[in-house]
Amino acid sequence: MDLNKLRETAAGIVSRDDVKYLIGWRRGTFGYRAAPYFVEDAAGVEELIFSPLCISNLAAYLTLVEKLPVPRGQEPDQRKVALLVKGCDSRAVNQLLVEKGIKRDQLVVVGLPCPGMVDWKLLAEKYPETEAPVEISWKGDDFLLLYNGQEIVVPRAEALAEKCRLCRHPNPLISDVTVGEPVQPWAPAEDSGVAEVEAKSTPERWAYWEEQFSKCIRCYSCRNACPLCYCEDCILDRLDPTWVNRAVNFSENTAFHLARAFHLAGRCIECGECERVCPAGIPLGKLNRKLAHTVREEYGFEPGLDPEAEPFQASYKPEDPEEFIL
Amino acid sequence: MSAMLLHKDKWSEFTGRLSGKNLWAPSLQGGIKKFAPVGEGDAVQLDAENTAVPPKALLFPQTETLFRFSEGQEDLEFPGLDEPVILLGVRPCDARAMAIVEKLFRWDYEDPYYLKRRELTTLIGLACNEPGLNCFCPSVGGGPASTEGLDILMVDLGESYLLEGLTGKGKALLEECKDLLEEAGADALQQKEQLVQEAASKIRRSVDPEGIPEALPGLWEDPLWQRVSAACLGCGICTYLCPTCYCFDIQDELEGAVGRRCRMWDSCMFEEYTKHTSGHNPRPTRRERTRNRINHKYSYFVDKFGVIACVGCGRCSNLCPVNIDLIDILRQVKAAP
Amino acid sequence: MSEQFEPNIVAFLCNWCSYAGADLAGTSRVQYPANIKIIRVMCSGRVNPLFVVNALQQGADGVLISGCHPGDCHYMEGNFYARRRLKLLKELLEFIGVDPRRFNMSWVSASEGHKWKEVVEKAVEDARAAGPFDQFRRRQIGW
Amino acid sequence: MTEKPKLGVYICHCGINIAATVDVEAVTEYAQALPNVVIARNYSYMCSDPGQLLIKNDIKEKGLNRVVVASCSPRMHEPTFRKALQEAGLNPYYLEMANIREQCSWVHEDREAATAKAKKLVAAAVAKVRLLEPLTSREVDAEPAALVIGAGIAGIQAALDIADAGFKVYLVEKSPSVGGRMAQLDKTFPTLDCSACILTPKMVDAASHPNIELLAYSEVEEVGGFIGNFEVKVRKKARYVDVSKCTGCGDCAKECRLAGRFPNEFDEGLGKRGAIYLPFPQAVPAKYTIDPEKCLFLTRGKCGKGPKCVDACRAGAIDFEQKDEIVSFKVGAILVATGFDVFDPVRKPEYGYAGYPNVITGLEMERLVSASGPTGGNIVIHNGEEEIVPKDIAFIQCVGSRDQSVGNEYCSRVCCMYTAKQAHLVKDKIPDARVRVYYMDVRAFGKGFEEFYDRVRREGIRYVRGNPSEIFKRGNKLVIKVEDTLTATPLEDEVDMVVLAVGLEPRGDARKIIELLRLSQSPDRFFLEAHPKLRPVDTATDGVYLAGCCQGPKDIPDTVAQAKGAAASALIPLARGKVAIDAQVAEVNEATCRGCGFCVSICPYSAIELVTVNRMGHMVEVARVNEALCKGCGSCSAGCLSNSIQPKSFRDRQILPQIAALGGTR
Repeated sequence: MDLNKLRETAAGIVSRDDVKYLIGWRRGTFGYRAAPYFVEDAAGVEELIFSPLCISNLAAYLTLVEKLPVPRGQEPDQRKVALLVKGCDSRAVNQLLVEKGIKRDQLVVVGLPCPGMVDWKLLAEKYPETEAPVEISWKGDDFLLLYNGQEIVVPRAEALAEKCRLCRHPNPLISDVTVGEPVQPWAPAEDSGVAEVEAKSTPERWAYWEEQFSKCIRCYSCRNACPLCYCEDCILDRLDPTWVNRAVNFSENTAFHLARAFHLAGRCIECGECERVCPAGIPLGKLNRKLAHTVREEYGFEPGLDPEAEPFQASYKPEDPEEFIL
Repeated sequence: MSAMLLHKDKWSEFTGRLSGKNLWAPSLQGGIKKFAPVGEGDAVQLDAENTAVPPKALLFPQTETLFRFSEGQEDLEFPGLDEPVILLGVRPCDARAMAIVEKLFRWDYEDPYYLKRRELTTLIGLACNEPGLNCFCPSVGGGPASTEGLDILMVDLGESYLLEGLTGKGKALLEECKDLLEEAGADALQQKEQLVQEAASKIRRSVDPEGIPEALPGLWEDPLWQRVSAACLGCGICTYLCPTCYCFDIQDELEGAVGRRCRMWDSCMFEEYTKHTSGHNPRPTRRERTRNRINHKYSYFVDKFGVIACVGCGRCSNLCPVNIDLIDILRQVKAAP
Repeated sequence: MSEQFEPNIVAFLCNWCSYAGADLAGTSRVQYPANIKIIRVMCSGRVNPLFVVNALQQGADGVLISGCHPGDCHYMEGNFYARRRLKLLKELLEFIGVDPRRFNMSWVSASEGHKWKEVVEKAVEDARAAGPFDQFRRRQIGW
Repeated sequence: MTEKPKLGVYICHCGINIAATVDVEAVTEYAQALPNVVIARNYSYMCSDPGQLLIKNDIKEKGLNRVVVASCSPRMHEPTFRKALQEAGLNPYYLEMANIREQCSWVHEDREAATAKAKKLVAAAVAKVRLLEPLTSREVDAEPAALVIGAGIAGIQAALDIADAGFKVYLVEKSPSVGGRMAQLDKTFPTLDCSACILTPKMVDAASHPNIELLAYSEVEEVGGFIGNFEVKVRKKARYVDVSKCTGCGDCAKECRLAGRFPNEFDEGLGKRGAIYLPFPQAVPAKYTIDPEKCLFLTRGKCGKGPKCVDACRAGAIDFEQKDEIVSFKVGAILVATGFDVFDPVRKPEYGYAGYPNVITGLEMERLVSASGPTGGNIVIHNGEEEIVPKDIAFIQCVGSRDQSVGNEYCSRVCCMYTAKQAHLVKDKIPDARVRVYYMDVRAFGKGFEEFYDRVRREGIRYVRGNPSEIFKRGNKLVIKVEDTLTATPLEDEVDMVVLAVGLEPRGDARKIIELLRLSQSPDRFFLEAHPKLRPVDTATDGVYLAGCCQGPKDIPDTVAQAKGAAASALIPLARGKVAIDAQVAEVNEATCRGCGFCVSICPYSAIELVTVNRMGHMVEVARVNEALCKGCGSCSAGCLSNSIQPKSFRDRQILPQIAALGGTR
C-alpha cells in the first residue's frame, strides 16, 4: 500500500471547498488499535494510514453524525463527506444509497482494494498488546509486525479476520477514486461459524445462544457500529409501543438480537462490525451471515453490490420460496 | 486477627466453605469474564486479568426490580433484600469504585437498594500482581493493593494467599475460617510489600491528574472535545463497564395488567439520556456527551465529593472499539491551553 | 402427570381470506382445538415478523400466520411480502434454536374452512410436541 | 386522547349459538374485572334493537367511551355496532369485537376450553380497544366526468348512458374510427339483424352527443389519482389530416400513390387500402388518416414530385406538420371497454391457416359475407389455384378455446352461435353448398339460441362431433382428418374452404391497461372483476369499472348489458359528487421516518410518495400517504424498519397489547 499516494489523494480531496472532511484511519494510541480519523485539512493527512488494522467500517459515520437544528436564517452545511472504503465498506455505501440513507452527491468515495485485515485478538494470543502502538503491514499474502523493535512475519492464516476469510468482494464496488491496484479476490472460506451452529440439534442451538445472549449488556455498540442501523429513533429504544424492554435479561436480550438481525436481513453487507465491537464477545455476525446465506442462496440476492438494486425486504418475486407454507 | 495465610492446598476447602454463603467470584461466562455465583463444589480460579463486567453489577444490578404492581391494586410488592453476599477476588480498583459510588448513594438521599446490598456484601479483594495494559490506578489515588472499600485483602504469594481482615465484617469472616488459616509471619508481609512494589512498577500507563479538575471548566468549548469524540459510536461500553458509573433510568414494565417498576443502568453516552420530551437535547452530539463523561468523573464529582470518580481500571480504554482512550483524552486536556 | 400439555397459540389472520375461512369453518361447525387464538389483521402483509417474536416472548408456545393464496391477495401483493419476511424470520428462529414446530404459516382461502381446521390441528400438534416455551418468557425470566 | 378509557363489554348469547358452549356469565364476570371496564353485560341477541339499545344507553348513562362486543365475526356485524356507537354519539371506531361465535362456540365442543378461550378473546379486545383512536371517514369531491377506454359497442353504450345522465364523457378509441369488433360483423345471431344497421346510429350518436368528447385515434398515456379524482393524459395521435377541414370525400385516397397496396385492418386483410385511408365507409369520425408507417412522404420525406393527396384535397386538410398532442383532463370514474383479440390460428399449425388461403377465420368470414366487405358479400375464395365459389365448406369450432395446449381453458361463448349463423349465411348465399360443422359440444344457452341452432340444422347443415386433427391439401381440395366421435369412425372430408371458429382472447396490449389502472387478471388473462358474482363490473381499483369482452368473452347482448351496468356503477360517484375515503388508512410519523422509500416500493396502490420536508433546517425526504389511494392493508408498516408508517386501527401499539393479552398466563 502506497501511503504517500493515499495521503496525496486525500490531501487533494480535503482541500476542495465542497468537501467537509475525509474519514479515514490513524494509528491507535496503544497496541493493535487503529482509530477512525476525521481529516479536515491537508495537514491532517500525514496521520492517515491504511494497514491491516483498519478493519472498522467507517461508513457508519455517514449516518452517525448528528444533524443539529439549523439556526434560523442559516443554511445547513451541504459540503460533501469523503470516505475511505474497503470492499466490504463500499457495499455499505451502496446499500445506504439503495435506502436513501445518504445521497450520492454528498459523498466522495475513495476506494481501497483490500488484501485482508487482521483480527488483532488472534495476534494478541501470541504477541500481547504493548503500550506502544504496533505497526503492521502486508507482506505478500502475510502480515508483517514491527513488534518491540522486531520484524515478525505472521502467516495470513494465523491472523486473518474471519470476515476477511469469508470475503467475496475485497475490491471496492463503488468509488470516485481508487488508490492502489485491485487485489485478486480469494476463494471465500466455508462459513464454519454458521455451519457449526447449524450442525447442532435444536436444543443445542438454543443452549448455545442462551449462553451468548445472556452475556449481552445491551450497550448497543453492535447497533451503533453497524453502518446500516441508523434509524434516528430505533424501535428498540421506543417505549410506545415497547417492543423490547430496556431490562437486561435473557428474554429481552434475545428479542433485541432477533430484531436487530431481522432488520438487517437482506441488508447486511457482512462487514462484521457488530461482532467486532461487542464487548461481551457475542458472535453476532453468525446471525447476520445466516440470513445473508439464505438471501444469497434461496433468493439469489446479495445486498450492497448495486446502488440501484431493489431493497430486498421491500420487494418480492412471485416464485420466492414457500415450501414452508402449509 | 490481622494477617493470615491460606495455603493454596486449602483453597478449595476455603472457597467451598464460602460457597454456602452466597459466594460470587470471577468466572468465564461464554467467553466473557464476570462475577458469577459459585455453587458447592465449583472450583474458583483467580487469574491475573480483571473481569470485563465490574462487580458493581452485584450492588447496582443492571436491572433491578424496585417493586411489582397489579393494575387496580394499591398494594405494591417489594423484593426482599436480606441475603448476605460474599464477593471473592474483587480488584482493589473495583472496591475503591464501590467506596466512591457509595458517596453518591448516601448523598442527598440514602438509596435503600444500593446501601442495603452494600451492607449485605463482604468484599474479599485480590491485589494485582500483574496489572493490565491500561491500568493506571496509582495515577488516580489507588494502587495494586489498595484496601479502600474492601473487607479483606488477599495477596497471592505463590504457595499461599495472604489474607488481611480490614473491617469487622472481614475479620469476622476470617475468624470463622481460622481452622484453615495460619498466622502470617513478617516474611510473608515483607513478600507482600515486595510484590506490591513490583506490581506498581509494572504499571505502564499513567497520567498526572494534578490540575485537571481545575482546568476542565475552562476547556468547555475547546476543540479537543470534537477531536476526541469524532470517532465515538455513542454506545454504552465505556460507561456500562465503568466501575464508577452509576447512572440509571427507571421504567415500568407491563404485561397485561401486571407490571414492575425497575431501574436499569443508563449511560450519558446515549442520545436519549438527556433528550427532553419536547425533542430538545441539551447534549445534542457525541461531543457534549464525551465532554460530560470526562467532566463528570474529573470535575463535577471532585467538586461534590472531593475525589475523582475514576479508579484507573482501564476498562474504557481496553474495550472501546474505536480507540477512544481515556488516558489520551486526559493527556490532551492537560496539554490544552 | 398424564394430562397432556395444552399449548397456547397466537394466530394472525388476514381479514379477507384466512379470517373469512376461519369464519366459514365456524358456520360449517367444523370442530378444532381451542388452543388457537386469532388476531385479525387486514392483510398477512401487515404481520410484522417481530410480532412473532413478541408473541413467543409474551407466552405463546406457538404462532401461526395465515393469508390468502399467492395471487389471491385482496391487496394484490401483501402475502408475497409476508412470505418473504416470514421465511427469513423462520430461518432466524430455527438458527437460534427455537423449535421449528412453534412457527407455522399457511395459505387459507375464504372457502377453505376445512383446510383451516387441518392447519390448526397441525399447529396445535406441533406446538404440543414442542412443549411449553417458558425459556423465552418475559415474565418467567426477568421478573 | 388523554381521556381515561371507560369500557363497556357486551357478551352476546346469540340465542344458544354462543351460550350453549360458552359460559357467558363467567365471561361477563371475568370481563367486569378487567382494567377500565365500567360495565360488562350479557344479552341474548346483542345485534337486536334492544341489544343495541343496551349499548347506547350505557354510553349515555355511564359515560362509556369504548365498547367491546363479544359476539359473532366482525365481518358480520361490525357495521351494525359501529352504527350503534355513532347513534349514541360515540366515534364508531371506538369499537372492538371479539369473535366468540364463528371462531369459538361453533368450533369447540368443550365448554370449559371454549369459555377460557372466550375470556382471552375478550381480554385481547379490551386491551386493544383502550388504545383505539377516533377516526372519521372523509369525503372528497368527485369530478363529474368519466373516461371510457375503447369505443366498441361496450364503450359506446356506456358512454351514451353516462352522457345521457348528464355527465361529461371522454371516449378514447385507439383506432381511427369507433365501432370496434361489432362494426366488422355482418349479421348478428340469432336474430340475423344487420350489425352495422344497429350499430352505426349509436356510433353517430356517440360522436355527436354534446356530453361526449370523442378522442379517436388516441391512446391513454397516464392515469394518476384515485376514484373521484383521476388525472388522465391522452395522446391524440397525429392523423396528418386536419379533421376540422376534412370532408371525408375520399379524393385523397383515390390519388394516393400507394392506393390498394396494404391490407385493410377492418377487412381483416381481405381488402386493401392506401397510405391515406378511411377504415370503412361508415367510419366515425368520417375523417381520413395517413398511416405514418406507410406514407411515402412521412417515411422517406418525398412522394414523387409532391404528395398527390395534397393536390387532391380541395379542402386543404392534409397537414404533414401535424404532431401528436397530449390532452389532460380529470375524471371521477374510468370505464374499461378495451375488447378482445381473436385467436390467431397460426398457433394451431395442424389447421394450415398460415399456408392455405382457403382456410380462414370466423372474423374473416364475417367480412367475406358482408355486403360492405371486400367481395361485396359474395363468397368467393382462392384455393391456391384459382378463385372459386366454394361448394364444400367446413366449419371447425373451438379453435383456440377450451384448449389447454394453447393456454385457453375457457369457452369463448360466441363461436358456436356465430358458426351456426355463418353456416346459415353460406346456405343462404350458396344454396347448393354442402356445409359441415365439426364441434366438441354445442353451447346454445342464450335467448333464442337453441331455436336458432335447431333451425340451422333443419336447413341441412350437418354437425359432426369431432375435433379435426389435421388439414392438408389434396389436389385443389382441402382434406380434413377427423374422427366422428359419435360413431367412432375416422373420416377424411374433402372441402373447398374451411372456416375456423376462432375464440376470443385478451388483447395483446392488455398489459398496458393493467399497468395504467392497476388491474389484475383472472387465470384466463382477462381483466379481473372485484367479485365474480356480486361485483362483476367493479375492479380492485375503486372507480375503475369493466364492460364487455375485456373482462371475459361475451356476446353483444351481454356486452351491452354489462356496459349499462358498468355505466350505472360509474355514475354512482359522479352523481353523488363525492367519494368516501376509507378511514382505516396508513399514517406516517414524519418525525421518525427515515425516508428510505421501502413503503413506497411495497405499496401496491402507489399510495405513498416521498416528499421533502424541513426537519429543523435540514431538507429531508419522508414518506407521505395519499389517504384516498390507501386501502389500509398495512404491508408498508411491516416493512418499515423504524415502524414510522402505521395503519390506523391496526397500529403496533394496538396489536402488541392484543398479543400480550392472548399470551398472558397459560
